[in-house]
Amino acid sequence: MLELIFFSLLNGIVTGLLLFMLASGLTLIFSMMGVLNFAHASFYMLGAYFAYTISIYLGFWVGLIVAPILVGLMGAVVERYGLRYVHRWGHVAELIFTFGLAFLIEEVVQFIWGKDTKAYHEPEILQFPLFTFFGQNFPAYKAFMLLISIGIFIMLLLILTRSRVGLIIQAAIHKPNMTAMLGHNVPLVFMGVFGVGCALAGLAGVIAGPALGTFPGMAFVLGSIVFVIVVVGGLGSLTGAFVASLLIGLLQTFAIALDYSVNDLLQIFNISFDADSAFRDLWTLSLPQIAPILPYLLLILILIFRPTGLFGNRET
Amino acid sequence: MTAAIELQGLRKSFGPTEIIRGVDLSVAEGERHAIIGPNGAGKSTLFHLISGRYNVSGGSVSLHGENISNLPPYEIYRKGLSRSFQVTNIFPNMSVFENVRCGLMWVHDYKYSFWHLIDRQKELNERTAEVIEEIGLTSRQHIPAGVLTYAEQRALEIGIAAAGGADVIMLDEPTAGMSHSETDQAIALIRKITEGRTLVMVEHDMGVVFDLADRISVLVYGEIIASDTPENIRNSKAVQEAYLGAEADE
Amino acid sequence: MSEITKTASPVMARPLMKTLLPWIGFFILLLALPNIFSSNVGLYTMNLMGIFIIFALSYNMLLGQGGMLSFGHAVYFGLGGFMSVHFMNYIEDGDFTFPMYLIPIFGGLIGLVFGIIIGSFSTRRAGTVFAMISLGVGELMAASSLIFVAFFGGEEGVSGDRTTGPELAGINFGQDIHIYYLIAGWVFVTVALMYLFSRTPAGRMANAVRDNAERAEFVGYSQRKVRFVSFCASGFFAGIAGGLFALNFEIVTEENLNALTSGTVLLMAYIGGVGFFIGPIVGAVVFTLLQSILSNYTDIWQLYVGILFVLTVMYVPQGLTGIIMMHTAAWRMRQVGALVMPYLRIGIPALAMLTGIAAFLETIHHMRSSVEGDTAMSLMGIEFNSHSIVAWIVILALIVVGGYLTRSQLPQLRDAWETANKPPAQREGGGS
Amino acid sequence: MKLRSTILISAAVAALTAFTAQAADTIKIAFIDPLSGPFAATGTSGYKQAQFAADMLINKKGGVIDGQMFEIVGFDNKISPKESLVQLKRAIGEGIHYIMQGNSSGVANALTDAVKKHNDRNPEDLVLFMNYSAVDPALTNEKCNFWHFRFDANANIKMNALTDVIAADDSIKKVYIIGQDYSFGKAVAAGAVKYLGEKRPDIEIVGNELHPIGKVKDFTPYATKIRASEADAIITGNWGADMVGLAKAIGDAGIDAPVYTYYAANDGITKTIGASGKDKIRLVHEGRVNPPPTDEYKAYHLAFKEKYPEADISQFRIANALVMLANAMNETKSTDPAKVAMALEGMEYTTIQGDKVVMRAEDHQLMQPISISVHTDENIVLDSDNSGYGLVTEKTISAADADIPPSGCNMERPAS
Repeated sequence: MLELIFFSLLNGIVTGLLLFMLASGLTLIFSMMGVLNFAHASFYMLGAYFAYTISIYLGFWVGLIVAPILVGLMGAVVERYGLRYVHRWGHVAELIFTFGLAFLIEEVVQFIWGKDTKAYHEPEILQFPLFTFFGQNFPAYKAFMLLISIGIFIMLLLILTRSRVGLIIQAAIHKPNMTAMLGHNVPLVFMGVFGVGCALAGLAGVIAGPALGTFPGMAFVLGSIVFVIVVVGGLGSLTGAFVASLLIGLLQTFAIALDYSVNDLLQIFNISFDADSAFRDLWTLSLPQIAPILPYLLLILILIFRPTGLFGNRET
Repeated sequence: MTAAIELQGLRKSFGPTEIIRGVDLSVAEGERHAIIGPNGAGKSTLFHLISGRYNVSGGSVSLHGENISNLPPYEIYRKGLSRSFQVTNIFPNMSVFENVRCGLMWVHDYKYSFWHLIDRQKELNERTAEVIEEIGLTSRQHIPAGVLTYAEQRALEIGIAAAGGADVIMLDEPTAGMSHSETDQAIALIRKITEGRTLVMVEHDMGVVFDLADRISVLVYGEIIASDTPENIRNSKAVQEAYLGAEADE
Repeated sequence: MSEITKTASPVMARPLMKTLLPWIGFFILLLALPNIFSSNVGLYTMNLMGIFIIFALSYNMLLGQGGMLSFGHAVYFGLGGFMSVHFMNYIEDGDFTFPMYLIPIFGGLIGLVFGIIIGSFSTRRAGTVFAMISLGVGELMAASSLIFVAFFGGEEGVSGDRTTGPELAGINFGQDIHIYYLIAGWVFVTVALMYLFSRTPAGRMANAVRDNAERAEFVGYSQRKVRFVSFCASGFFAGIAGGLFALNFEIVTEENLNALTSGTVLLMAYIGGVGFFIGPIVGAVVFTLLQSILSNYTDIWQLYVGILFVLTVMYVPQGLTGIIMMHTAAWRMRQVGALVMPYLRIGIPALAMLTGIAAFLETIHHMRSSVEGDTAMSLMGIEFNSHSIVAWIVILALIVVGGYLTRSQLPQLRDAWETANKPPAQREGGGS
Repeated sequence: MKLRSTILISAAVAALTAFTAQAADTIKIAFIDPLSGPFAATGTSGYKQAQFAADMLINKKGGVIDGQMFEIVGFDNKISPKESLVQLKRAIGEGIHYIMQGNSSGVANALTDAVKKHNDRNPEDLVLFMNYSAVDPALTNEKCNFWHFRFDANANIKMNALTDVIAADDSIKKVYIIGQDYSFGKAVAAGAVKYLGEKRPDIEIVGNELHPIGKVKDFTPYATKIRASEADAIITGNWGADMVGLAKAIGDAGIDAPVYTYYAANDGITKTIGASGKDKIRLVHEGRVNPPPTDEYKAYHLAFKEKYPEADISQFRIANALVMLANAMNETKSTDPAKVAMALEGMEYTTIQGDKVVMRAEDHQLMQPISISVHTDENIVLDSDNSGYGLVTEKTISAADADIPPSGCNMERPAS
């Protein structure tokens, strides 16, 4: 049991921090431009695919540096020539635009790289078990992912709180017009933040690709979860995104680890059920089975009872 | 006789800042009441508090003796208080005709009906046409409201507010940004449309205020410093110091 | 999201005949279509179109009419389908007697019930919060559909048989042509009902709330309730569409309520034009055609749909219908004729460019996906070698020359457009 | 280059004219499977195998009856039951009477149902359905129908063979079952519990887990659980990305137990698993690859690889299905699906792998030898995904299906 808890905790944190790399960019973008970027996870996918292609020719480490930059540049282009243009049609159109973009990027990825899973592997020097605990390996690559995620988190924190750019960004979040009047080029800041947010997503893709698989559906699988995180954490709140990322990461690993079902609960109260009833599926429902829908349940509950999210202070 | 609107110790704060700091005000039935005051005095906030857009932080608002504090706007509207906005606030993609009709539907008791065909409701549509006639937009009635000129939109704004026949009408700077001739037309319109009803208005144009109002209240920094007839307000030392004086210097 | 529809003038002034004319035309069209496209595939495609027309219109009650962006509308469609197919099975098992052709009513009812349940909390706000709740509910339902096998039948779904139960004039709906007329009948009735809904106080207020939710509160309407009413109605009609789906395919599966279907209906409505009542109809027809015909000719049809969608969102937010409606002014002034030549002049090079781009994509796709050494491919009946330089030169020439000529024709088109939209007599400053 | 292209184009033109001239003499077979979308890899690979088999084993040998050729026509169903029905309608509209499908039991269920309804309603326009890969046992049990023939072994037969192997291994004491949460995953789990219980009651099932299909991003938590359960063997019916993810997580966690699978090979999976699954992943399947069972098969396989270097013969049963269909037509001298179906019932056939197979008449389930193979890079003659890794058959069970009689199949045969 100790083993299970230890590894679930570790895995939960790895997943959570990975999710945070996506969620942080999404939250920054949202708080500045008020756009929930549906295509954010698509940039994550692009990161993985770019890194895959680069890794074939130049190796993993080059991909680690170059792919996020490429993705960031693409993000900047999308902001400059897509989002900024669509902005004139209003918020709903922006949301639909990013939705369409997500659809399009998936098609383009399939067009360029094909539909099957790509054999994108972790670099060989990281292919060893870092330590063994109760006979179970903890792969070095996971530790590497952890390290990168923490590094990014600290860097973000420092940039936002300590640097001039960070101050301008914070100002632009709260008072875009005022910041513009003070002589800062707000559209440029927007483009920059969008680009950096996408680059972060790309970086997450680069390091997640070998671990979680590089395939055309990878954006879809992760996309809505990241959405859930930024909403649950509170739109526009980085702290919230951080807490929610860890929460969702741990929730998902522990829900799988703990094998309890409704039936167990009923048995505590000595209630039996009819095995043929239409609700039979409800009674035999187990925690691992519903693990993937827990985030959405959380999302709906949060939106109903606390529309600002855990740490947020604005609703839409 | 109960007052049409009665404010008692009304307060509103946003975070640590108190914008409305204990306002007592009574507007009699049938009175035309103007609220004036320097920029940032809290006039619009006061309007929002009365009409239900903001929740009050303290004190109470009564309409015909009934406490309406913190009711949602639509409840307040149904109790007979209708308002216009300082920044034009219409339904831009709908035609002028439909804009006005939206202001009439609830009072004609259609509620959320999905079994009445709206174009077949003779009385409703006739009344709508009348209101449009009154605000002088008959020739423009099929145009989307969003493409009207500014003055036309202001007229429409007043039309929507007044269409439902609410007995208390609140107009927030109805003539703001208008030219002289437009202002004159607007005053005539307001006079016509508020005939026999209670009117509360915020207005910067002193000409309009002294022309229209039966009584005037002066709001300065969230407090009413005077509430009296135009004549007395004009002569009040306190008001002149606090407000008119400053205005005159400009 | 501009509504340029001629928001109908009070009908008092309008002769009854004129109001009814489009509907009579619609009715005749529905009757006549199977005689024009009588093939099996034609019928099947039209059946699908009919279902999607209802579904897309019901979606537009949210997005276009009520300003609610939903990412989970398939929930009501799917549930309607499941409910209907279960009732089909009850009829088949003789549990109760009910005419099969009225089955979609059950679909509508469950759509309505879920609309009421979910609408009661999701319509509190519009905008992003509503969109997020709809997304969450959609994902939740889609995931649940694979867990609750008793109702959703797991991955296989639930199948039924539409030929049982009391017959209508000796027809048991075994043949596609019968089901076509059944769907057509439902399409006619529901389209009319949805149109009429938009002409009721609730429908009008939905528009008002979409335009300016706050102001609606100051004319006595609770924005939440207005949205709620639209939401429920929308759920009802989506459920009917789901019921027709069940009748047509005799099977309902998890995919009927998953995110893909929700995305598809958004796509249909938006491409068609959400600002117009007929927009989603146009969208459903175009999308079904793309889906069933384009996919026969090319593997990468979804790529084209994606490009079309993104371009629509960016440059033509009023959708295809919007493009058509842009011409009403010129049409009324009988000046559309002046646009024909300019359109031709820009259309031909533009078509060449598009052909070039499509050929470019197809050729690359062919090179990547075909068998090694298989370089022969055919496009639109032209056979060529995907590795030959000539083919590439032709393709690039099409793109470059077509693009250049298209660009060069833009000014003359703009001029022509302005002339065509200028009133012939100098009344007051017309133009657009 | 220029010359080559000219030749190719003229060859294509010639083929086209030949085709139009012969159109009346071709028998079209609709291949309804995902040819686009996320599952296209398996679908297109099957399509290529079907075309190749029709070409090599039937057309090159003179076709059927009096020289009629088979033509495989691809219909893309995007792995959606709904789209499959649309494609079925199209195929019927084009006058096709034979359809083939394999990917997803959900789709197969929809198709067999639709085919039955179609044949009931249009007795003059019959359709025969050859299922080459959908293995949900229900398709030949309670949902069986006369027009459906299955050429793959169903999940229970495969599980019977698999558990024979497990039962023979005394070192296995604890088994962990994990699968996708849908009919097939459940059938695998139920079969495993049943047969292990019968054959080795001492084996403890330490885990019986269903996870949502296609939604799991990271299988590490599952691997952790499997590791914690100290299982000696793992059984899974996972396919596609779920198989890759699971295999990876098991490898990363350092779990050394054998993994018994249904679909952990080819279409990119072998390549992705690579070294991490060596000697660990075992596959239960029909049709052997390594060592090549016969020279004829080896030549056939190599010819296929020459034509399609990127693909593999992952589903040899496709070839069996087509040849048996051809044989039935030759036997009856007819292309009438009703007659052909009658002939297929009980038909015996020796495959080019040298195996004797029989189409069981009661439920239309093909009885064939089942192999258990291991994923390795040693002794590989014919590798998968050009990765150097492939399947080496460890054991072949010839009568795994005899133990599994049809149950609940009440077939209505047309009166004639």
